[in-house]
Amino acid sequence: MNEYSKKMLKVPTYTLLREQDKDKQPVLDVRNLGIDFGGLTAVDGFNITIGPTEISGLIGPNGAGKTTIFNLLTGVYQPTRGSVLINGIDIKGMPTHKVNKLGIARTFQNIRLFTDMTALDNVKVGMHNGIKCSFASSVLHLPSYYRSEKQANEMAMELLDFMSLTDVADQKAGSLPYGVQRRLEIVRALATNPSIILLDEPAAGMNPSETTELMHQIRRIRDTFQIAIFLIEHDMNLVMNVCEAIAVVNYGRIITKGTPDEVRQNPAVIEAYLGREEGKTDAEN
Amino acid sequence: MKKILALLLAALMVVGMLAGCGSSKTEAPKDAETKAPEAVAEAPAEGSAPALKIGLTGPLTGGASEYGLAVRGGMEIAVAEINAKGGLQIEFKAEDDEADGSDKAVSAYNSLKDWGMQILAGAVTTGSALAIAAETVNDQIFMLTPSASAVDVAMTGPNVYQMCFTDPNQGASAAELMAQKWPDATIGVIYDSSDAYSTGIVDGFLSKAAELSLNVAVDNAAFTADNKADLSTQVTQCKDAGCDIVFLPFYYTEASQVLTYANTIGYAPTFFGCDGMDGILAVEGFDTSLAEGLVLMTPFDANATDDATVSFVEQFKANNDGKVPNQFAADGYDVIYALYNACVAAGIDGSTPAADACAMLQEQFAGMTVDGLTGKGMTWDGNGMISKAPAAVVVTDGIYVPLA
Amino acid sequence: MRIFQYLINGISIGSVYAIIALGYTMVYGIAKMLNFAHGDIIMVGAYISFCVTNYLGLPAWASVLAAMAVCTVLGILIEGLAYKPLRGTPSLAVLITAIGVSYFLQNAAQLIWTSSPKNFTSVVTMKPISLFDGQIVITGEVLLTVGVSILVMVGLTLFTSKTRTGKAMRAVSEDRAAAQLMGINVNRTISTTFAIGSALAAVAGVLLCSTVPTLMPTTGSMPGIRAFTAAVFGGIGSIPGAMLGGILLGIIETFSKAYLSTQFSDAIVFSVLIIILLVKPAGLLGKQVQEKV
Amino acid sequence: MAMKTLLKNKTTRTNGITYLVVIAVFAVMQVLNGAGLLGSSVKGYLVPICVYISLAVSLNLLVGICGELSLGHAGFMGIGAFSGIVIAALLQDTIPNDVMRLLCAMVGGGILAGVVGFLIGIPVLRLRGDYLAIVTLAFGEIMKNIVGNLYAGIDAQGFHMAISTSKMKLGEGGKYIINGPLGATGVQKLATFTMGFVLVLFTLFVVQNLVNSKEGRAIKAVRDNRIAAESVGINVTAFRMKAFVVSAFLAGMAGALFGLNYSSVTASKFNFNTSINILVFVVLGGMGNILGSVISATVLYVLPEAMRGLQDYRMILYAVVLIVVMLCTWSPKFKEKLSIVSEKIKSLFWGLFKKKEAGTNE
Repeated sequence: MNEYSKKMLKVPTYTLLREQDKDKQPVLDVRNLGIDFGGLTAVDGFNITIGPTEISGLIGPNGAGKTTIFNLLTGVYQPTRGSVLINGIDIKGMPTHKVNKLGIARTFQNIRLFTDMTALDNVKVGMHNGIKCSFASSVLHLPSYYRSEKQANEMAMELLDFMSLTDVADQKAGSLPYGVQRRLEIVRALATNPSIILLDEPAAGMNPSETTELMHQIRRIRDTFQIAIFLIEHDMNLVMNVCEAIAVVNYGRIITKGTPDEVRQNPAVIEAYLGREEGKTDAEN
Repeated sequence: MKKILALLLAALMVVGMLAGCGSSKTEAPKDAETKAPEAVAEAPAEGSAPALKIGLTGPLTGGASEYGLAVRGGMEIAVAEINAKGGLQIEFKAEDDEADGSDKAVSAYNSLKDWGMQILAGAVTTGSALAIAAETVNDQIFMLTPSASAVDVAMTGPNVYQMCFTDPNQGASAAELMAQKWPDATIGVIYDSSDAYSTGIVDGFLSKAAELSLNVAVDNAAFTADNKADLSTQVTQCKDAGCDIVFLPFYYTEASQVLTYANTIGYAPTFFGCDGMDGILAVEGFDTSLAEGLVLMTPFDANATDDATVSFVEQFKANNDGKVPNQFAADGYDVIYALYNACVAAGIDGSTPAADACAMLQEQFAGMTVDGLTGKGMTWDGNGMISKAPAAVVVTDGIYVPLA
Repeated sequence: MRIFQYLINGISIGSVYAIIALGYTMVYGIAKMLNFAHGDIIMVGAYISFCVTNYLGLPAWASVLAAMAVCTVLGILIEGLAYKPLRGTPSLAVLITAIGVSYFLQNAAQLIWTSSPKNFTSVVTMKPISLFDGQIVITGEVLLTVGVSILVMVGLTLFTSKTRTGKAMRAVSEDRAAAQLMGINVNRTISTTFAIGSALAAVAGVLLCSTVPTLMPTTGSMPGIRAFTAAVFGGIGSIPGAMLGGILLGIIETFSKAYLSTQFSDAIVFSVLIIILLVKPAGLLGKQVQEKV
Repeated sequence: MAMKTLLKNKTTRTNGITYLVVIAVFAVMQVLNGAGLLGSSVKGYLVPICVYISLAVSLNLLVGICGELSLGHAGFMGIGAFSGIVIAALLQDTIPNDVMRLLCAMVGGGILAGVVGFLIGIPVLRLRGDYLAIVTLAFGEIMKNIVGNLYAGIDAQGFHMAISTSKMKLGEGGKYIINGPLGATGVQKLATFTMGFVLVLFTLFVVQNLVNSKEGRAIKAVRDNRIAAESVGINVTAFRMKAFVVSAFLAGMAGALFGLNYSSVTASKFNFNTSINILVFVVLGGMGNILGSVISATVLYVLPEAMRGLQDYRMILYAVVLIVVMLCTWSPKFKEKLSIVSEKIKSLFWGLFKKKEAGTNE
């Protein structure tokens, strides 16, 4: 049995309180993170700790530096200050693909699928490092190639099924509807066997019923795979409903952290939002 | 889309093939008709043997086509003259080898073989000749190249002969001539290191020069086909070394640049060229005063007053919009006559199988002496290399004058 | 002293590369395609100029104008017939068509003007300037080519930043779709670019052949590739970059021939190019664009 | 059952068709040749066509599948050709069997080309797009310049190599293998059509297998979206390198076969124009389309040969055909028109057919 299948075994969900995360090493430990772009400070003094099975949210007005933070966490940008530890390992100086191997996967705000490949192949690319097949075996199509391909196929189908994407497995990713592409991107991230996934505006462009569906799926991902989820989202309904902890950033700095209720009542948050995007926010409700 | 593409390609191929086959069947006579009207008039008399098929491969398109077209022009004149005489008739066909040293050359040769070629009067460039010579050895087809001058060409097999000097021989003669005329001069050499002809001459020249203890001050001023746009550095090097003689063993196309630049910087040594230099005076727009005093070793002089040359030049000009023939054309002309003479002597005609013709011609060439436009009393040695007297001329008032 | 002469020789051939590269880089910057037929348009320009002076007996300036006129029309024709129908397809498709056009022009030139080389009469009548007892010679061609290429560089920069058409070109170069939405006629702008590029090619052809007099159907191809190299070297799409790249390429070429090896100068020149691209991956003056994540 | 699922898979089916087409053409050619129906010209095309198919397919791996524009593919071909010739000459006495010697030369040529590809790849693959294109072009020119000045030969003392004639001192009875600008001369021709066929099959096997494996998926992912590929743990540089080296290796093998098919080969053969020609095969056949490369390499190689009858006009017509075919296959407008026409023909045809059918029914 492969690691994936082990994870596929449904673990019974006890309570959603993250009591079980206590006393465990955090999956993501960010200390005093900051980056400057040519003298301009984009992110500064960013701290966060995320437990192994926690769903957390990152909110803030447009241009607050949320995506930049994700880029810092995944090694796309090298930070000017501070450190990022994934499962206790510092990612300093690592290229993105190595950071991913430490157990962090992500989706993108502007969807980045492999548009010319089928949905199934997109997932299989995600599983790349998990497929055990040597280069020679790939080129020569030795028996181990067929074995590993078969296994990969089954697992990829299972993952697609998990997000109700079985029907589109053979379609080109680029031809899929927007909402489906977003879900496919999540599956691809899951396929890398991460311990935490970062979702960058997963509900953007989805209609209300799709968003509701997404909420369930996000919870199901955490419950099934027992991994942490860290998401950026403008849809406050989703954030408030799904996240157990929320961090609010503005001008590249954390304004506050806390449970949804705490964040909802924080005057600094209200000010940040009211000053900018009253129409869009549900924070006050 | 893929299907359409595949179909389109396939359709194109069929059309192309048909066009190729269709026209190749009709082209030969048509070609002769347009290029040499006399040729067709003399259809072989009834009962007489079919025409002898002689083929030429050479660059007819691309950067080197200048040489291939000149050879073809010279050969067409000879063929027309011979066919007009009656008697043994010649059918002549030229194929384009793009001056390529491998697949294109062999393709051109194979296409001639399919046409039924009995004797090969090519190739024009050394690279192609090397690739083709090995094929002729296998096929037992006699090969007399007008202008492929590397030693390796003749050495490929006993059936491969040359009409031109071999490169090292020419280099050695140049060195001998210099030792005789200017024993104390400082010599500079500019050459094309990407060209077999040029390096071949330089090799021969340098080893002979060392033997004769000539003072060669600059021997590494090379250029390549890719950077020949700028030859000023090489000229400057020769000027700095105080060379009185600058040896230019390459074609006239680049030589005009050297002469122009030297004139600009007020450097006036004696320039010394080889047979590839012939043609420089005929370059359209070239200020011939720049070539004044240029010494070159050429077997052919378009201004010569003997009847053969005069009528050849006239005919060539008539066929080629008034263009003056150079030694490539003259070599081509001589090749056809040499082959014709040998065939007549050996009794070869259109019905002789190529392999038999090959053996008979080898025998003929061993003891044959030919007078042509590019030399009198030309003979060949056992390797197929020619021996003819190298003639050095000096450009005076825009024409060649024998070097005193 | 000698080193200065070599420097001048380098600048001489380098400025020829530069002026060809300017046309290359402008077309690339705006139409986003490598126009491999550019070198052959240069050749056509040189032939036109040659014919006008030698057959019609007109003065040099008239031949340059005629060459520019013919090349402009040729450029627009080529663009309209061969490139425009492929707008919006991968750039490689257009690249292959450009190669087809290049073959076509070379072979057409061979049929029209034959493959015999012609000796181009320089448009410069000025006597070379001789300094330090003839130790350093500066020809009129060098002065003219450097002058014209600087003029063209400044002119193009001003044109693209000040005029309406020029601004439209920059807009098309930045974002074609957005430019279209802003009411810019993208097709016409690109055609204009080709027209200007081809007119420049004609000037480059005259200057190339004034410096290097041998004119053949293949005359444009090698300098064309060198100029393309120069354009990349300087940062393709950058107008001052093309100028700098051209001149530097010429100087490197001359110096490597003079001081290192004539035989291996091609290898040396291209090795230097590779090394510089490794240090500055977008060329000397090119902008390094970081992809937004 | 397994066979059935295999056939259902679209990629396996296309791959299968490619193999079948190649094998069928080979069989037909062998039969025709055996019956003595092939002229010297056609026989002469066989090996170079195989070589160019391999080159086109291997370049397709780089250009079509990996999405990197290379303008120096002929450089790798050249390395393979010259090293293959040297290896074959050196093994003359050790391995008397021609086929074995040819195989050794091809593998050796491939490995050397692959190693050079790797060494160049280390610095070069940091570049992207047109900058990568210009560097591969530069590499091709450097290669041509160096080999054009290379002298190699064997004598009683063994193998000698130098970069100028003066430094090259061969002993008595020595023989040049590579002779500067003359290139390799007096090469013993070892190449055969069967070997060419084997090479094509091998190239197809390697490239198609690679494309359909996790490596191929990763390579395609890098082409489609580099940043996303990195984010799922794919080492982009490593995969570009893998594609580059495999492509160089295959080009080297093809080059060795090419070099050993002629008695002489010059460095200038492996110039920019040859690289461009191979690129034309790839683009015309469809980027990423392996069968397309096979067909277009064959057709475009034969086309100028078939047009020999046109004499001096053949290259200009070739250029026209090239432009027209590019416009026909790529232009969106033209494709639209073409599809309308084909629809009309189809409906016309079906109309007739149906009428007929209706007629018979009555």
